[in-house]
Amino acid sequence: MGNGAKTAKLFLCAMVLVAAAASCGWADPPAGAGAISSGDTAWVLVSAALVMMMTAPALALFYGGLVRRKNVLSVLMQCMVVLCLVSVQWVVMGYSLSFGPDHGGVIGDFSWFGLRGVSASSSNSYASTVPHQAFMVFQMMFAVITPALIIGAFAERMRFGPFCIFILLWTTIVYDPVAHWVWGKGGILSCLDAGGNSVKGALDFAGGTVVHVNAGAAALACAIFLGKRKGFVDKLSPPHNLPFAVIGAGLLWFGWFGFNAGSALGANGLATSAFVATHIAAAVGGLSWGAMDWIFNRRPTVLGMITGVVAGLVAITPAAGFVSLTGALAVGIGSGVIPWVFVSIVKVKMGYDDALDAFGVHGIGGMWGAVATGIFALVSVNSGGSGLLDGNGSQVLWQLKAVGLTAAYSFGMTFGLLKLVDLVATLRASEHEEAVGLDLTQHREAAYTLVD
Amino acid sequence: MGNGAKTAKLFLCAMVLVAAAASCGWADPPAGAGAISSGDTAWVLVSAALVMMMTAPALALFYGGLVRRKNVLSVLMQCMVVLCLVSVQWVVMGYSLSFGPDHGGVIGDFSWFGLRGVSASSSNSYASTVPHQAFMVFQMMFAVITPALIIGAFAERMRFGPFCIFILLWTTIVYDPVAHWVWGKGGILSCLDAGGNSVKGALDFAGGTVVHVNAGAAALACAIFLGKRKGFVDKLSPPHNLPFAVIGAGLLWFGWFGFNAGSALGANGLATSAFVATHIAAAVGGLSWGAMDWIFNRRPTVLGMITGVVAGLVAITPAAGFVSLTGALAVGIGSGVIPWVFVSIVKVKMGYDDALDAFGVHGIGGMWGAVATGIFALVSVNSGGSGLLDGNGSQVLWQLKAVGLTAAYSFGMTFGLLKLVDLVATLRASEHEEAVGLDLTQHREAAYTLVD
Amino acid sequence: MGNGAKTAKLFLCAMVLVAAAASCGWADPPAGAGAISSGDTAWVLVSAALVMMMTAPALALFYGGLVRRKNVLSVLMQCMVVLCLVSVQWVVMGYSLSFGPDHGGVIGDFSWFGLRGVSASSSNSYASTVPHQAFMVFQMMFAVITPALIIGAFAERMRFGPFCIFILLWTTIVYDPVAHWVWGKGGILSCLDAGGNSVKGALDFAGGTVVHVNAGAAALACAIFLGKRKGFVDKLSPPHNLPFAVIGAGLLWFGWFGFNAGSALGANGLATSAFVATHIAAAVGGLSWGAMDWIFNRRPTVLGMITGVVAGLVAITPAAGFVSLTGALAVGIGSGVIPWVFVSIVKVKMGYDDALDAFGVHGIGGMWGAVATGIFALVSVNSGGSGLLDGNGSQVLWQLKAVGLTAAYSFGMTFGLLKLVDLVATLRASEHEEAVGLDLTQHREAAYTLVD
Amino acid sequence: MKYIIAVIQPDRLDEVLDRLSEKEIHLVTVMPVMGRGRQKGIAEVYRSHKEAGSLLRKVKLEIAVNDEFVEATIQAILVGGRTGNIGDGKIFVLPMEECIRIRTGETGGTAIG
Amino acid sequence: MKYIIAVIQPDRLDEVLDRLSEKEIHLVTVMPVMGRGRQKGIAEVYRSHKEAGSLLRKVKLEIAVNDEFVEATIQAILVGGRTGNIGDGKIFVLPMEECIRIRTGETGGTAIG
Amino acid sequence: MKYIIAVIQPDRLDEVLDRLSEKEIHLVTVMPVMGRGRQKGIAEVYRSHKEAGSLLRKVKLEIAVNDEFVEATIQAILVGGRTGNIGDGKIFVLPMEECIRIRTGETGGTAIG
Ligand SMILES: Nc1ncnc2c1ncn2[C@@H]1O[C@H](COP(=O)(O)OP(=O)(O)O)[C@@H](O)[C@H]1O
Ligand SMILES: Nc1ncnc2c1ncn2[C@@H]1O[C@H](COP(=O)(O)OP(=O)(O)O)[C@@H](O)[C@H]1O
Ligand SMILES: Nc1ncnc2c1ncn2[C@@H]1O[C@H](COP(=O)(O)OP(=O)(O)O)[C@@H](O)[C@H]1O
Repeated sequence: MGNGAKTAKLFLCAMVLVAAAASCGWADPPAGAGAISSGDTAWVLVSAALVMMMTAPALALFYGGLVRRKNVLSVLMQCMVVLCLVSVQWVVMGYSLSFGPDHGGVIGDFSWFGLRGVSASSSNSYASTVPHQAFMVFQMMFAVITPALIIGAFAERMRFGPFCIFILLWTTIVYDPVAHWVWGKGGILSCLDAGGNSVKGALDFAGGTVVHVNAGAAALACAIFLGKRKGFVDKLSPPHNLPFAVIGAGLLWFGWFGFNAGSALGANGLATSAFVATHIAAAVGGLSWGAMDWIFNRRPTVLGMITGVVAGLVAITPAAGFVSLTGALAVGIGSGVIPWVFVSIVKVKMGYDDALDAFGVHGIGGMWGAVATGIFALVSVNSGGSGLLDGNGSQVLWQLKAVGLTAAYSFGMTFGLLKLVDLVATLRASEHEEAVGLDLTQHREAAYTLVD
Repeated sequence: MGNGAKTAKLFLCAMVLVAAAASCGWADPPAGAGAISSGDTAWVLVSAALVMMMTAPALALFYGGLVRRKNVLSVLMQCMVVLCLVSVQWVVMGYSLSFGPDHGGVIGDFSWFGLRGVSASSSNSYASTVPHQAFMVFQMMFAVITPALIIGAFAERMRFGPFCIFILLWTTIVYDPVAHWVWGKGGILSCLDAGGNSVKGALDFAGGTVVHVNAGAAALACAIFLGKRKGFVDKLSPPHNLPFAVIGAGLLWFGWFGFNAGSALGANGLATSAFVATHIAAAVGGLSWGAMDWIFNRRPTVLGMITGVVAGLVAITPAAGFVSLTGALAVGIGSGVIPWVFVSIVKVKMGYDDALDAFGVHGIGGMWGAVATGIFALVSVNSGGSGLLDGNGSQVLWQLKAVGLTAAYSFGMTFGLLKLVDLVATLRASEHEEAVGLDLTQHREAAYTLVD
Repeated sequence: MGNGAKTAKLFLCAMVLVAAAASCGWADPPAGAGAISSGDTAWVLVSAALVMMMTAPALALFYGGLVRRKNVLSVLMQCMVVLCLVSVQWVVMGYSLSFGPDHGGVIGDFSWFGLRGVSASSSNSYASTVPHQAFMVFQMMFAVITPALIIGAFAERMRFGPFCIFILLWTTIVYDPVAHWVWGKGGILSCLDAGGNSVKGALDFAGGTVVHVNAGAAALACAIFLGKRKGFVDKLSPPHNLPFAVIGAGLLWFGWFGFNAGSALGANGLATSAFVATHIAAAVGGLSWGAMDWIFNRRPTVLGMITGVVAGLVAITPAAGFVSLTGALAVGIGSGVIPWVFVSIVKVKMGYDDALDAFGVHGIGGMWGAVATGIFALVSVNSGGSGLLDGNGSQVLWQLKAVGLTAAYSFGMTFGLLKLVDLVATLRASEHEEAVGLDLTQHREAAYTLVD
Repeated sequence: MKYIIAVIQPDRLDEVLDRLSEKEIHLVTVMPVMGRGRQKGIAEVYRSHKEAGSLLRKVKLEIAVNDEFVEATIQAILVGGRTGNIGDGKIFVLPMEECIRIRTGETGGTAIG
Repeated sequence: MKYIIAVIQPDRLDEVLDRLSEKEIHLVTVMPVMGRGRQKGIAEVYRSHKEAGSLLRKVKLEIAVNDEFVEATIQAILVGGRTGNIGDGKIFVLPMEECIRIRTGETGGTAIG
Repeated sequence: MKYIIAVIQPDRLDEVLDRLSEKEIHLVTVMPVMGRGRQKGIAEVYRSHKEAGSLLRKVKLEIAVNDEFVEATIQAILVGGRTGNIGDGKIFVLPMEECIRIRTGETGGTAIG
């Protein structure tokens, strides 16, 4: 573990350096344009707080409740570390790489390194009624939760040190470019050209592709690379604390209003419409998954309901600001049915160990949502997007292209990064560590006392 | 359980139909009137999110912590299902039935079926500064939490299939009309006539009658109809996880700011006043219940404190936007004392098994709050309401009328619906199901592992 | 326990009196000045709700998870009671004593007793764009959480009755004056003179001194006065439920956005800047503590991470609205390192039993933050404050003066109050009560069932 | 002296404790256990994955008694614990050689009660 | 009749239960315990405070069997529970005098299975 | 060989474990239990409903020892567990016929330690 401690020392030093570096510049940024609206700013800040809360405690609980007693802390820890680590990476360079001036449609640059020029008082054209930093911090929370989602795939068997390195690389090399492609001005999949004008591109209102397809594909790569947990599939204990998972799901739902309706970047009709669509897709997703369980497994389960709710939320993410009630209902039904079939049948046949179904729910759900956006987007809801039902069949192709490109890039790069990190420090916990549990072996802590 | 699976299939089909049905119309709704305020919209959307969070995870945890280990998931599941099911019912027809054009003061109609004409961009006169859909979705969360409150009465002994049917019927046949009476334009108890002008009516700022008296009376009917749990009253295990109940109570309190202050439908002085009244009534309710426990049971209990807090929140609900600090303090004291006496003495004498005191806290607390609103409402706080202290004694009569009518209708109809559903599918779990627990028998899941 | 019941009766009577007293006046307050902004009001109300949520359930869970199984309810109860009790004290007189018309720079007075003259509709010059009561209720939540933080010091061994008396005295005699010194117009440490003009004073954006140094010093006094728990230091069981502590930390972080960014009292650039600084300091605090653990204890721990996060949040509290990204990073690093050294080394040498490190984290972290504010405050961020880096070295002296005065006053008065209360009713639980646990002995409840 | 171990249904615990009290057998130690028996466990299902699910929640009682109380103890457990359904559980009687009361150091038959 | 008590590693439970089933030993009572043995506990650290940390999570099985099943039971546990590492645990065999099935009141060898 | 079972107050556990170590008795299995004894349980109250509340939290230790260690074990528990108050608990000594170490298959006296 000398490795780990060395990494830790590097952290501390790196942060001191970063603080020093950031200290040049930043102070008085050149003003952007657009009047700041206090209502919109309140909404975006609240949304940013909500999305932060989604990673910890919401997702942490959702995942933590589903693992075994001896690994729950390791999952909580991974969520906390992702939250801390990616937040720092984002202000240092992630935001600049994602949203900074475009280079060939592929990536931003270091113009906004250390938030240089990202004003706290005036707006940027990405969001003209709120301070630029409010937009930046809202986007930060998306960068945070994306790698956190992947945790579900390699839960219960990844060593902590290499995990940290992997996350830092992944967010920089996978998340930042993908975010740029889809949301950055001039990104290859973006609806905005480098000058900020509307062009044809993929529709992704709040991150169906950038967040969910991306995390899902990476999750699949992780599950395959790391291999199965000992005892998989029949000798594994069931979820150690399902109420935790339900609390987590409830809080995820709550936070998702910030995620999706917040992506309207203002407290307006679009936010309202996205809010309603989000809620309905979640509800219908839960009901549909529950119904599938009831029909095919004889009983509706709580875990099924909340999985369906999350799948519904995942699938509506790209669509929230583009679809009407009909679209939301359709997305919801699909997200209860399609990931259900995948998780219950396809996954089992394929035989890989995606411990908490990060690919099954986020990957598959995200793909369905992305495609559904291409189908159900209506100009009457949002002038920025029309889909198949509006007679614009090409949108579906754009959506497929975005999904395909993102999934392929994410899967491939993730696999490569895992190999790379594994050369430096073994990713997989030893048999003994896995048997004793990651809490004790990685963190020297136990989640619960038995006696006192 | 073939019944259940069939119900589930019906769900799926129904939802597809609904999606199809909703697809005609809705797209471009006729504009309402009034300029949208981003500040007010931010506040109403945040409030809607908070009230959603009250049902899951807040109420789910509050209730779930109080039942036995073997039934906790069934309670969480019931809360989740209510949230999903009623949300869909609301956009399909519930909102239209409650707030749509009046028919004889008794009920709305299907004019807004599938949200037809409910705009996401322009406002309706119910709330002139926020998008109509924002008002709709805020109200949805009230429709959701009301049946969820009833769960407390029949916890630990109701089968899941019939439960779903009951909830769907109840929200349509009981909640929607009652909401119309009190809040709909032209409702028989409403302060607005069909044209939207102010008239004499019952005061119910955020749902003391519509939500709490209504749910409380239904809870009493359920407790009586379903009968006692085996082992009641002396052979029942105590709450299996009180910390869960405390988390739930804390989150309920947090969410209640959205419930009550959100009911001002804008971020203004009225919201502020309601916010303060809500907080103080909760605090005093908790202290008063704690004091009663201390005096009569020798020790203040945590469960008592949080019950008092919830009772205070219940009782201030109708009054929040009408009373001053004095009123809030008085309401708080009453809600620590009156439901305490009811639960500790009256209920025990009556002998029915209201498992988690849904009637004792919400029914009795709601009645006290409704009456107290009639006493303490001040025109200086809200020009829309004056009570006994302002010399308007007749308001107390209006309040009593609203409480009486609601309680009688809700109790009677609930009883009738239970009988009806029971004909189709037995409501009460079998002796064996009750002994093994609803988690395993209804959902094939266990909340916690013992070993791993 | 006759004492306790008597206290309880007094509560009930006192509250009736207070309700009566408050009823004279308050109704129609003289209008203040300044137009109310709905966006700012939405933000301040949401922030107030978030800060309320920090005390219960967030802090309650954070602390509750760290104690032993037999005492968890007592900690939750203490948090709930502080929330209820201090809220009432605040509307009755606390707000007036803290923010009311100045008397000699030391304390307010009773001018606003029972919120007389504190308008719900118009603003006060403390916050010119939101209703006066919104400012009042936001500040209330700070008064609430401060004594709640102290609980960490005397956890697991304080009797409940005397605890209540102590809290009521402490908030009135310690918190209210200190808040006045730093934030009240004309307070001896304040940046506002009695007329509301800017003057030289200590910088404390959101309560580093008022809340954290204050609570920390009081915590130290409590730990010393009450003495060690039986079994300290080697025969004490570890935290009984670390996941609870992690949930608590996550929710604290979430709520802290209201705490710090809400202290901008509007949804504007300053709030945004404070939001970003808060988030980054928390993230870096967590990483730094984790790194220290990794280097010196061979493993990064979850408890360490969340402690570092909280320390970062504590330290950035006074600085949030004054520092740039550089400052936030520096504050974060310091708060992972300095309290770590204190808790791991200094505290151990000193040997007192601060059960949950209330002094180590809030006291030491708060002092570091206060000093760091004096170093890193930039006029380019907030025209109201410049620090050493801006060439204003005297600010550091002001900060030290504020810290010294507050810590000394708080420590001394707390010690005195404890002695006083101890004369009336023994503070320390008996050996038997401590052995059996406070849950059963103080509250007649058990947190969890073992069997059912 | 005998050490009697009984595994019963969780919801019969209160009843059994009452029956024991009636026979003046007050001292008991109780703990939650999982049991595999003739009673078929209910197969739990998590995301369509069926668990073996053979373990059911039970409660174990342990009671140390003097020989003359053995019969009464067994009877009390039989009466309180019996529902007539599979899964009611078992009583095991083990020999015990010594019993000591920690508080006083008393041993043997007097320490037991 | 014997009362067999075994303390094993938690992650061997499923394996042991399977092995027992194979030998027709279906009836088992299981519970979580903490053990101090030769296996060094991992010292937990909370805010730099090191716990003694000598107790490790284990699982205890209790199986009442007729004498002719003793050997099979022990073998099943040995096979299912052994990893070869310190901490694998122990099997204890205690004499048992009587066994009663609560549901039927049957006693002795027939009640055991 | 004996199988010693002790029920003690939860807060005496660390002390008892230390005393046992001093006497070279390292191997112990520990579990949480509820006990009904002479010590009056504190009646819990939930919304004014008083529970019977007769069960108190205790800790149970199980220690298998060779005959020559029996006395030392009992003494260690007595010293570590005694507070002199009602509720200190009991020690039960049961005969044991065999002990097997799962890791090695060793049996008898050598397997025990
Ligand atoms: N031979 C045994 N050894 C250990 N535990 C047993 C034995 N027989 C029964 N049990 C315990 O008793 C419980 C009930 O037994 P079961 O066979 O289901 O009921 P019944 O005795 O009514 O047929 C089991 O779950 C198990 O915990
Ligand atoms: N003599 C004993 N008495 C009671 N429990 C024992 C005894 N010996 C072992 N155990 C239990 O078995 C577990 C494993 O024992 P350990 O000595 O670590 O492994 P091994 O037997 O492989 O050397 C211990 O943690 C303890 O719970
Ligand atoms: N005869 C017994 N059988 C089983 N458990 C017993 C017996 N006697 C005592 N115990 C256990 O020991 C605990 C302490 O016993 P108690 O009678 O309260 O203390 P003391 O022995 O000091 O009088 C009880 O709660 C119970 O768990």
